[in-house]
Amino acid sequence: MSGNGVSVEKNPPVKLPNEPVITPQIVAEHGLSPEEYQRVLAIMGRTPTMVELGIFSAMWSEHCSYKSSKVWLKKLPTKAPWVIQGPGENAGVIDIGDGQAAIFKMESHNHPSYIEPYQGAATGVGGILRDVFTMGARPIANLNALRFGDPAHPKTRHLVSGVVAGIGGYGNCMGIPTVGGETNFHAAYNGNILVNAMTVGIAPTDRIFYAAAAGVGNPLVYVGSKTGRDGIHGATMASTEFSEDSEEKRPTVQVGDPFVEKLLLEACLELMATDVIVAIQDMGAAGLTSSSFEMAAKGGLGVIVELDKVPMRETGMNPYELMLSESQERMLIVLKPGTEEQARKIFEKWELDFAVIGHLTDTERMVLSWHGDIVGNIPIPPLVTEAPVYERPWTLTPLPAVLDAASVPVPKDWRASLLALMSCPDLASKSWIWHQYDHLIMGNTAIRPQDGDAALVRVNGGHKGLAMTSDCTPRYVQAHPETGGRQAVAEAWRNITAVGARPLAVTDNMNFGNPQKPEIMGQFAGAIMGMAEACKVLDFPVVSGNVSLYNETEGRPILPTPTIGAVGVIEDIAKAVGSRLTQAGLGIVLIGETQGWLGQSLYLREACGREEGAPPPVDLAVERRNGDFVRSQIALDRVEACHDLSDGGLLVALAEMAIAGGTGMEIAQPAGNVVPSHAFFYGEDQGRYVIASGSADDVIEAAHAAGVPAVLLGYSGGASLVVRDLLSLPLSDIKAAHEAWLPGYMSATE
Amino acid sequence: MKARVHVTLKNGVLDPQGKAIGHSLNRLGFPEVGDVRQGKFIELELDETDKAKAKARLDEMCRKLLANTVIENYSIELVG
Amino acid sequence: MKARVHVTLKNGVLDPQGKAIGHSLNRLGFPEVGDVRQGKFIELELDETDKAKAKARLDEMCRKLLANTVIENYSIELVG
Amino acid sequence: MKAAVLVFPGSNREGDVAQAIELVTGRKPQMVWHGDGDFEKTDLIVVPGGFSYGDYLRCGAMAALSPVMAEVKKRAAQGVPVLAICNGFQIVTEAGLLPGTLMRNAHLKFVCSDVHLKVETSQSLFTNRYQAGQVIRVPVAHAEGNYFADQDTLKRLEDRGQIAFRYCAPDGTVDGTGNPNGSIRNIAGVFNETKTVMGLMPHPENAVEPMFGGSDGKALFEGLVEALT
Ligand SMILES: Nc1ncnc2c1ncn2[C@@H]1O[C@H](COP(=O)(O)OP(=O)(O)O)[C@@H](O)[C@H]1O
Ligand SMILES: [Mg+2]
Repeated sequence: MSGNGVSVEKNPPVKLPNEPVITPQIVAEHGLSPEEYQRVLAIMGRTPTMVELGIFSAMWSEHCSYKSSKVWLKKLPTKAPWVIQGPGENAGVIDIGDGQAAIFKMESHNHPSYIEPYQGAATGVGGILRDVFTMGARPIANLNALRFGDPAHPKTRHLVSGVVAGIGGYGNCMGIPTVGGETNFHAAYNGNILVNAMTVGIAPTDRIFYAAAAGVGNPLVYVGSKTGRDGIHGATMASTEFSEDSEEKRPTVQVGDPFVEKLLLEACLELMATDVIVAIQDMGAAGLTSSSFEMAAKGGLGVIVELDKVPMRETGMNPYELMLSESQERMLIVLKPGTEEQARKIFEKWELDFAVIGHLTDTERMVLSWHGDIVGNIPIPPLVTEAPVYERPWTLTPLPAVLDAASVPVPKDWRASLLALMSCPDLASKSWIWHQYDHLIMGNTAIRPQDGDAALVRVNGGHKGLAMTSDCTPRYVQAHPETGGRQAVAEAWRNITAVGARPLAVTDNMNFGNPQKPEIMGQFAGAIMGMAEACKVLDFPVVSGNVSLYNETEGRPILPTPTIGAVGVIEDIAKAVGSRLTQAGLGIVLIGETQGWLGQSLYLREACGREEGAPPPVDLAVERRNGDFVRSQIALDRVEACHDLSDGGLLVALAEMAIAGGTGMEIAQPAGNVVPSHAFFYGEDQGRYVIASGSADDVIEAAHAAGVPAVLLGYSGGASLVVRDLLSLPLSDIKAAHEAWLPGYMSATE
Repeated sequence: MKARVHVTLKNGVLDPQGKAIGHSLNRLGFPEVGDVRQGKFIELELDETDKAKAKARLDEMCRKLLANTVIENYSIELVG
Repeated sequence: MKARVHVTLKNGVLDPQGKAIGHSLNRLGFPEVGDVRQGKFIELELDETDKAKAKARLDEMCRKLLANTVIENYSIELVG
Repeated sequence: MKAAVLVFPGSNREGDVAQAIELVTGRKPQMVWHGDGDFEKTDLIVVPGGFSYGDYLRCGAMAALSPVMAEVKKRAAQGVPVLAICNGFQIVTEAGLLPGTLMRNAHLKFVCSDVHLKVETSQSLFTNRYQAGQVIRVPVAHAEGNYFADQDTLKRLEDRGQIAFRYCAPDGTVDGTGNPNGSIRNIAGVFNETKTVMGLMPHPENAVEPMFGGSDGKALFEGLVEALT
């Protein structure tokens, strides 16, 4: 091979034996439109080979190119003084002080999880972990946001059981605690479940690794597992004519090997502690194609990949399969020249494959060789600059009419209504799920699932803690995407605040239907507008994210679900509070204004069987003012427990606090409050918190001084939840209803 | 009647367990061991005397529960 | 040469997986299923042509690693 | 007290136990790689939790055959104390240092949860800071913690006082309610005959700080320090 690829550049690629003629059908099966194929021809100046076509197809897929979403994603605020790296790298990076950075991202594995729930979810976790440790971070926590179909749908139980086992199976083996998440059920997800996984890691700010390649001649190194025929997508047919072994002509599901990933993590971190890495990139979607391509493109360089040097798991693999395989647990590294042996020793110690598979060139071309022949030769810059970008037509969802609380029936039986809400699929305890996740490993979990609005994890070797959460209320987004987008960000910010931490930044996972439909594109646009506004007002930049489109089956789309993952910091973890009510005699104080918003509420859906009205509006200035106030009171040690109000409203939040801490309370709607009681207790007005305080008077006085609505509802104590004139329920009954639904559902048949 | 069911990974599907076993055997002084694949072996007692019927039922059990047909193959054997 | 090894739990040793499978099958509408036992099925490629030698080596592999002879039995089959 | 913590490919709670030991002794333990059959002499050997070799084939089976375990067996025979936690417990039973075996949890799921343990005896290096009958709260995190041994072995274990901990209800009642995995006779931890080797499924190392899971596990490490320094 020539050293810099200049001579090979002119050589037309060699056709492989059995290489099919590219027909319009083959182009279509690669997901390229006729216009997109014309662009390919223009860039190449000739007909591409199969492997070249496969590369265009992968790089220009929605997944890799963000062609439908790009124009909108640009509207999200991504900067703040504490942002070290915003979107565009493997994960976002923020400064958390003391020379430390938090590195985090969320990613979907929706479709694979529907096809094969265990492996789909497991490899989703594996993928997001790699995104984070590629940048030099040791992962310290995982979260997962799950949406399943109607519990009554015949597939739901099987999907829940497989997805949860898969997430646990991978994260537990890796030794990363899974500390939080959310789980919803709705018929709109019957044919398209959502599995969004998030990882948070920590790295020294001066040792963060990026993907941009540098240094002509530097070796390109492949490490990790061998490459097999996993997940070679729409490309199935291509392999049909192409592969030698007819047995292999079926789509394969990616199988994860968390044991190898654990070794890969340790080996990479060991390598990163030396001084030999120029650039590093994990092989995720579109495997070797996107990783090598992105490294070269970001560095403005070219690359030669000698495909026959790639470690292979199966015999008879061809260049097409090697470039497009999505085998898991692999990484691509550009090393400093002459450090190959030093690096090799580390990977051999961890019993991982290590192979030099090429080098960087100055040609800005990707040249693929196969046993000495050139089989692919693509110019890199036009593939990036000429990539299709669509401004798809969009129509915004109009704001539905506001629902008058008077039109919503008052519960006939308050006890029954509360028990029904506490045991409905969306609100029932998810302990059946998180008990299958090791949430304690590493010994740093200060707030566990269900013990607070955000999980709280100590940063090793200090007093600092990171708070993390994931949130979205899809029914609000469906009703009015702008409001829903705003609300998802606000709730994440509120959840971080409720444990006493300072919200810092966001990662998002935009899950939507078919963007070629204007109403779906409108949902996307609306959600982004709402999110952008909320992020701006709350100083809560987006530093990473992921888009998953086409989540629809037979024309039925999912609820638009822009999942927000968020991270915040608390300097002294001992000051943090959870939501468990464990002491009698505390004042129960409601912070924020209650108008009694029942539109799109869970009360309306679960107790009245109606999904209608406008979702609760989010006043971001109020949100910020109320949250800053709550955080200040926590910092003053005036708060024993704090819970934000969200799904189910006030009464549900109070019940959750009481059963989690085993302490009851006696409360009442404040005298003179004219909101109808069902709207007061079940309304889902935003920007609200409940706090339990030993100095409630001081809190209320401070609130009024700050212009924050605050009112004393009653006091903690006893073993029942008592609401004057309305209900008295033993905590044991509430707890039983709350805890029983999911295990009962999962152990039933049919 | 007794039945024996073998559940094995389809060709081409990664078998992390088999790989680790092969590796371990090599290290333990068995260099002659090449590829290793691990599968499941399930023995069932059936209260059924009709072979054809038993087979059909077992087939259903495999598809419903015993095998994950996205990544696994299965084979059924009736004994006695 | 190819070898197939079956590893099964000894009689009297608790088999939580087998029990759970049996239970699930009963609930899924297969009342005819009685006792279920789950074992392992391991296929190995061997670079060895002498059958007797291969068998002896496999026996050693089973005792050393593939089976825990305190609780498991094993059987070895050579194919082709 | 000088301690060594073994590290296998796939171990993942070695850092947790090292942190706990450092908290109690003020001194970092020595970390010993699985291939190292000749590590420095120590007062205590810890076989930590995790998924050695991915828990493939049988939990602990591959790790039990490593060079370091051959050395551990030798030293254990000479009386060097061995603390084996979770995957470590699985490894030492596979290695024959403790009787019985750890099967798949009866409900077949991984379980991470606080459990209550009844301390069966205070007459050991590991439990001297506890009282017999005392109830402590520590977490478990495993998919294969269902202890099983044949009737003869169980009888021998019980007759000789080789049961270290049993799962129980918060009030100390030993019945099925507190048992997270189906373990026979609610056994959570056992000793060898000389009580110099202890294996247990729960994680005392994750219960050494009040803010992070409680501190009932700390006394186990303090007791070891007292006995071994
Ligand atoms: N899939 C999951 N994985 C881990 N924890 C979960 C999951 N689903 C729910 N949880 C936990 O259950 C608790 C309740 O969830 P949720 O009702 O969504 O909380 P909130 O409304 O306060 O944001 C939280 O602590 C959350 O972290
Ligand atoms: Mg909340």
